[in-house]
Amino acid sequence: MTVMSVSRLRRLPRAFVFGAAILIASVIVATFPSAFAPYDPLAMDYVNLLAPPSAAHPFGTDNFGRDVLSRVIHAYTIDMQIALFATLFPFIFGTIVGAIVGYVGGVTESIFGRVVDAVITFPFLVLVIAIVSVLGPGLINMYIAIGVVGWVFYARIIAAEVKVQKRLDYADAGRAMGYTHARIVFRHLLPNAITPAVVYWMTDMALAILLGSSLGYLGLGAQPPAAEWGVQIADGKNFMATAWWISVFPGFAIVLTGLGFSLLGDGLAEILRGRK
Amino acid sequence: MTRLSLIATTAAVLLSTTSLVQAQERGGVMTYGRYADSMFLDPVLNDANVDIWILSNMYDTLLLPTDDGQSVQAGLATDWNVSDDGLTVTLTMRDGIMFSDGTPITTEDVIWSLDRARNPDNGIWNFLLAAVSEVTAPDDKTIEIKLAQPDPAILPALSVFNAAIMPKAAFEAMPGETDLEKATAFAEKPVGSGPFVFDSWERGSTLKLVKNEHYWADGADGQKLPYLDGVTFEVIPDDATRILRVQSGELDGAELIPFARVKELQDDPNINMELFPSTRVADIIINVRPELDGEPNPLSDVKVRQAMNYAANKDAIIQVVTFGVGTPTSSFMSSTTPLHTGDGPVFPYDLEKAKQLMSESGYPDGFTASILTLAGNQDELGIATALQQMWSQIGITLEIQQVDNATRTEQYRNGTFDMRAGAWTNDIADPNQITSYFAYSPTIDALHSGWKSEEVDKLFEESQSELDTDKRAEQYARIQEVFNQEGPTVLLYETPYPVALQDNVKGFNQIPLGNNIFRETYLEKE
Amino acid sequence: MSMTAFLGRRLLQLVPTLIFILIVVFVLVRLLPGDPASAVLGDRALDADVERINRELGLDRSLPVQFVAFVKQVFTGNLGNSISMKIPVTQLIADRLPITMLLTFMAAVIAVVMAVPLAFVAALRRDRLEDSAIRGAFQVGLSMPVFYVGLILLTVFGAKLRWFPVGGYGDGFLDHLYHLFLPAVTLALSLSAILMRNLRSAIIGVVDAEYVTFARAKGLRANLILFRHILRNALISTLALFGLSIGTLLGGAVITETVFAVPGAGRLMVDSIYGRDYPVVQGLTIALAVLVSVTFLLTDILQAWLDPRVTK
Amino acid sequence: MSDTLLSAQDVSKDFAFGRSLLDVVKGAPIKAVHALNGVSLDVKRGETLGIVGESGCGKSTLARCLVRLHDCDGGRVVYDGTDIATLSGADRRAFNTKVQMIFQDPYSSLNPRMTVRQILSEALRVHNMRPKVEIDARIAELLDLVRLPQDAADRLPHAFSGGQRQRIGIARALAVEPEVLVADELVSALDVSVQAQVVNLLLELQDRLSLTVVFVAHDLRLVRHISHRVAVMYLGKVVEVAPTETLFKAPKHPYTQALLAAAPEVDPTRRTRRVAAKGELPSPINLPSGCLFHTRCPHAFDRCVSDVPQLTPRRPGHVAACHLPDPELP
Amino acid sequence: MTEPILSVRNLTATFGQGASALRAVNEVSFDVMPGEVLGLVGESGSGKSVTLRSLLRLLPVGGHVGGSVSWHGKDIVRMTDAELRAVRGGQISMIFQEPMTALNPVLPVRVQIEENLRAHTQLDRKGRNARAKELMDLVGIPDSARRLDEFPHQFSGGMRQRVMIAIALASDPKLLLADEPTTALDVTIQDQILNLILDLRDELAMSVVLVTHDLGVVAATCDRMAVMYAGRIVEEGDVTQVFAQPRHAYTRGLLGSIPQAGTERSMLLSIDGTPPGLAAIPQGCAFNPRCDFATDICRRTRPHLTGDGHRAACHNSDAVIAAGSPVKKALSHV
Repeated sequence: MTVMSVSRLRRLPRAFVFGAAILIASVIVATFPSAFAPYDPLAMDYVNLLAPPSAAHPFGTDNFGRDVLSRVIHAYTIDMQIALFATLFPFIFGTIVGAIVGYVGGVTESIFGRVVDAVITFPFLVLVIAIVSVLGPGLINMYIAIGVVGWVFYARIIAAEVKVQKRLDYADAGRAMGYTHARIVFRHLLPNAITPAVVYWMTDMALAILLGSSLGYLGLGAQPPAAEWGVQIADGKNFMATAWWISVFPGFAIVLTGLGFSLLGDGLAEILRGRK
Repeated sequence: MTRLSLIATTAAVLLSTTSLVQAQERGGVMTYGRYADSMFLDPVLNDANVDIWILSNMYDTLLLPTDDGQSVQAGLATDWNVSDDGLTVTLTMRDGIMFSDGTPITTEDVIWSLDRARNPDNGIWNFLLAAVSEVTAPDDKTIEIKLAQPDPAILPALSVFNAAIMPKAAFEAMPGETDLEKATAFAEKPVGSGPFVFDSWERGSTLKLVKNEHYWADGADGQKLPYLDGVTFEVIPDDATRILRVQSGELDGAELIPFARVKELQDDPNINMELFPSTRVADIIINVRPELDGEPNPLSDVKVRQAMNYAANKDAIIQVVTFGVGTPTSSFMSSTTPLHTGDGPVFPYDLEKAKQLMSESGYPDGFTASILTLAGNQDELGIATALQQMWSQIGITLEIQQVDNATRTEQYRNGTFDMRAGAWTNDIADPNQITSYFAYSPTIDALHSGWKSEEVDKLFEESQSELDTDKRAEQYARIQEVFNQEGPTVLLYETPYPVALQDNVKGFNQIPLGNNIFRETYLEKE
Repeated sequence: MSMTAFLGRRLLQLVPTLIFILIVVFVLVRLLPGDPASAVLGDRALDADVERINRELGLDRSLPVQFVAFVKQVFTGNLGNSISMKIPVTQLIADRLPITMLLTFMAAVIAVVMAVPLAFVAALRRDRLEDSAIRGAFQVGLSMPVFYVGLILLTVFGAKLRWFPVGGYGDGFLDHLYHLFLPAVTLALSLSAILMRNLRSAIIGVVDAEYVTFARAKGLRANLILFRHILRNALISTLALFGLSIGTLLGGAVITETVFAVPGAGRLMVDSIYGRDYPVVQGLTIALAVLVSVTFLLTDILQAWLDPRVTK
Repeated sequence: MSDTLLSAQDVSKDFAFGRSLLDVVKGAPIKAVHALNGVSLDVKRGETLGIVGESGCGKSTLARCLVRLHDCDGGRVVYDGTDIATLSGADRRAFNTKVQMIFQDPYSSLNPRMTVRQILSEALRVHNMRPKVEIDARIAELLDLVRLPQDAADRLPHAFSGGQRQRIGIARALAVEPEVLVADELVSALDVSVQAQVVNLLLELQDRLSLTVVFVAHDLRLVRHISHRVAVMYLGKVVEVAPTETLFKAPKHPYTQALLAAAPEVDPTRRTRRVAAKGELPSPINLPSGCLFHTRCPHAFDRCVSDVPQLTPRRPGHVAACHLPDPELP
Repeated sequence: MTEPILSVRNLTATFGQGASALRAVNEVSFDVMPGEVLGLVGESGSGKSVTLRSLLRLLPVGGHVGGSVSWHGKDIVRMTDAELRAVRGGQISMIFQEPMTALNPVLPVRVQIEENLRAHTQLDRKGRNARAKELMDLVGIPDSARRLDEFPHQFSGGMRQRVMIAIALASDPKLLLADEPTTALDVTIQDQILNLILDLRDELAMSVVLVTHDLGVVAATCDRMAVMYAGRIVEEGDVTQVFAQPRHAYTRGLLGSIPQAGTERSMLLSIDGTPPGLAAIPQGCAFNPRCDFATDICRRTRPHLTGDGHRAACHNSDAVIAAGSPVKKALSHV
């Protein structure tokens, strides 16, 4: 790294640097879990049930005798996936819809307003539970369920921001230049309107992991034997008194990752605010 | 320690009233934690264990199941007799019995109640009294039940909740046109003749019963039953919270303790961790139809099923899932079921034999199959997770599908599932109920598995009117032999009912059929 | 625009929203696999029983016919009877929804009580130690799964310290408050974290606003500037978020209610979805939607009161 | 032949408020801001026409109607003999290249996420102004034209000062080689010293490229400096049009007079303490009857309240809309 | 000679700390005489607004004021909070550029006037009510009784500025600090407000410090003026003198940038380049890179304000004087 880039790095908000560091590390772990995990996360050991943390098993073993550390590490793969996939579709779809709604305005906006009302008035978790019940449990269906609701929030944010942006002169300049609406919306307005949505996206990814864990608690999230933090915590709650390590370590992982996303979001917001 | 003084005062008042009650010999109000609330307190039209298991505290039956759940004892009837041809049951009513509102129990109430219970349009339990053709009262002390054909299970059937005696006049005075409407109104504040009386109900939270002053039975000490002044059921869906409430002393007892916690509570000096014998068996139900989704079904191969049975390490599963509390099943019916045969696991863990059987089967290279488990059910999940690991060694890839109850029931009923985790508890002190469901194909296709054995079907039909106990035992022995070896199941384990009680709770019983019996329960004074 | 016109407009907007919800709920519950009869009767029921009961419930009729019946019911204020519990859905809602409302209300109050002062400290001590500590603590609170926080609170403050009851709902209003305290705290954690963050940045945005400088230029006392000029303006943007979050809380109390054995509407809702108790799911969703809408309306009114520009 | 290139003919434009369902139910009248109320104005080839007025007078709306950023509600805008409202497709794009606009706010008129090169090449590409290979050369030329250094091309707008940004905006407009430039408050957001630079540039470009310029501004001094002719607007109407010198030396409309009197002079020896115009601008939602200025006019009499004054000739090329033939300065 | 009412010496305003600290105002000194209107002129970023705010220590979070501001024998920079509160809004009032943002949008005008009266007068509620109405009348807001209960957004721009002036006048201040009070207003309204301020100055015997970028406003209103560039005063003097004979190249350039009658469609005497940012103030005279008169010394040494009465900080004052005022030849109106 050159001196230039180091000094540039130093100028970035601390929150951003810490958040990015946590998440980069998380992504590396998520990509190569086997390089870090000492055991097969699925291997059961009926002799070593509920073994407390030791040199052999730094985070102990669970009620199937599986190594908790290895499961926490392998869960990175699934949980980072949840964070990404549960929010990616809402982000993309919501952004497109929001951009169009915000740009077109008028009746489209009124109709959109009612749809938003209906979706946010609907009890979110109930809707997700119902959709997962319809489609069957599992991650993909969980993504779909979250996506059906989640896009609305992005669309709202983007629509509001595009509305602000389209009043600015550069939007009119584009029209005066004779550019097409599509070009103005997607080439000009959207790149400028998208930042709050990106900041929200960061928070949303952290929330997605939490939601995944809540659904895991209800048995609707990641399916066994896959390791996922929420499921691990839910599995471990019966052992809080006798084998705290089953739930505490995945808990740490959730908090740490959530922290990473929030810090990154805060930092990002700070950078973007600073630029204005 | 800081508390709001207001709260402290409230607590103090509560405490003082409690200690006042405790001063009485064998009195007190027992608070009992349940995992789910009751839904509908009508003996005939209800459909779930959450109702069944507590109904007998409010509604009395002519006969009562014994504490071991294997036979019957006197209830509202003091004497009973089955004629030699098995076609008439004569019962003598107890003297001076009354409903909790003080009105006497008449033969008219009994006839009406039994007629309602056996009406095929009412509820789903009427089959238990299907053999009955007529109920009459030759005099005001005697009930005569005529049967269309002999039924060896008729006496146990009279001890089942749906045969409870209800006050005809009070029921019919309820608003509404249909039986369902009247029952709905009646069940809001039911009147029966059990040891306790309905007091109040906050749905989803608390159901309060108080002592029935008119209850007929006396305890072994000669005192009138019940000893308790009341029972309060509290609904606490989360297992961990339910246990915490026992540990904090807020509950006197709690049901369905997760097996994972049994050891810990056994070690707790303040808590009496009871394991009541039950008729509960856990198994895997296998769809054995030759084709599924237009594909040949490997599970239809009996060798495959036997291989799966041998490859399932029951001891390991018992360790992992029940934490050593369970025992391997020796038959599809629990060892507490009358006419049970067998001793030790039917298929002792033997991986070599399993591999051998797989290689002899039509699927030596294995296959992929799915298993349905109930979302949120840790036991089923544990079983499936363990089996997933175990069966991978004989080439079977198991996919776990967690689904909610309704989804599972639909797939089950439609016969579109591969496998499902299952558990069974008898409702009647007779083997005919479980066998009818498990092995006898006309009822529900042998657990909707599509399994059919001409021999078993024939044996079962014969046993249904076989009055000779020995002969019936032989028939059942053969049924168990066939089913255990070739049946559509992987037999796993049986478990007791784990109930955590405070040390001072005495005389509580949960019989093998699941009924919670509070009539002799009391809270011992410290 | 006057306040009445503003209210009238907001109320009218409710109509399409509710119709949309009505349709979605109806379709969704009928898309669920498994029918109520099988769900209620369980594994042991015979096919004949299932068919009989579905017929009794009118579920053998065509969907449009069922929908018309359903809409008729809704407009006569009759939401039907619960399939599993047999009693009227309206009665169930009347019993259970107030509990969830109380829980949510307490959670909201607790969240505000926690968030507002700390947001002030964090904003005014921006980027100093206090700020980092407060934000860090709230971040941890936000990242913990609700059921886990609940169990920890129960174990520590209920079972170990015995300051609070271990779940349940209690008898009498004060006892209810006492019982609902821990669940309300659990529910409040994430909300207060979100509010704190939002309010903190709103305060930071307001502190240097020209009208605050003007207020300082008037020689006003610090407290007056803080409350009258800074807080009130900062609250306006946070209030909208607060309203939205209350809606989420109301619908999201499911898990808290399960952990704390609170007999609220959230738990009833999930049980009813699992039990395919169509009338309860439908009725409860509509009741919740109305309630959430009313909450939005109230926050809108509050916002209009705080910010006279809204009704313009 | 009067060489009119662009003209507004009785143009009106309303901005309606959003109507709620309730309004519709109640049958409430549609409320609207009447931004333009019948504006007629010719722009001659090669001239600079100044449009001056205070905020709310509709000058910006008129500018936007001229380039068809707004479609007018009444009347029409004619460019080179064609009603621009009828243009579509390629014709419309051609019109866009012929009549260009430059905007007021140097901070919002450039897309903050596009470099100068991207901004300019987009304009060149979309309208196929140059073959692909010549685009870079053309960008260099344009930068030169507006006196920006060549290394400006690859920087984002936030790297530039306000004055430089306005140059970029001008370069973007010039990229499509327009005949008419409509400049809306081009320099009002700039510091005085920078204003002068941009004004100088505009004058120079107009000469070099024979541009026709519509210069919309509220600063009388600037308009006077730049324009050949000046139109004064009040409440969505043109109240007076005259050659610059005539207008500033002998204004015929009381509003023009007030405007000139109110503008502070850059000469401390000539101060007055007399207030030039009483009162405030009436609401553009409920316009006054008759002459729109009668509520503030020192000369107002009965007729001003009832009759709408038309633009009438006062001298060659000088029209004013006042019932009085020659109102005296008060 | 009368004593100055306010005396500013070596006033500095810094933002941030340590190496990255930025000086927005640098050793500024000036006096304000009783009853006079002093204009602080400069372009954006010149430090004129910050100077004004520093007088009352009204910098945003992170700002720090140095030097001394002596007011009735006391140094405002060193006052306790309580003393400062008495001065702020009491003896010295301030009005701002954009009344829409300077008035609290969520409080009715009445509250915003009353809180000032409550802080600085002994009036009871009734008295405050009466006084509030009186103030609204004083600044020329019609229908004052009713309008007191309206919110800022319900007023027009000009009326809002009047409201702000009414609030500022609540406690009979001896000095009014006005930060670009008319920049956001239209010409005719600006004319009204400036005249209002001058009328009030006469009636209430106040002094006024008026910050503006518009030399026209200075010419029309101020008695004396100080021109600021890059955080420093570069020229100070009687308005007529400065306009007639600027001594600093920057002042001259500024005057030359204004279009004047008689020079239509000719090139304006513009200043090249743009004002420097605070982080990159050139060495020597801060104006030297843009200056036509710059010589070597300008690039090396910072000039000091010199002269008596009409002072300038320019090494080449003589050359500037010789070049003459660009305004002089324009004697026609506008």
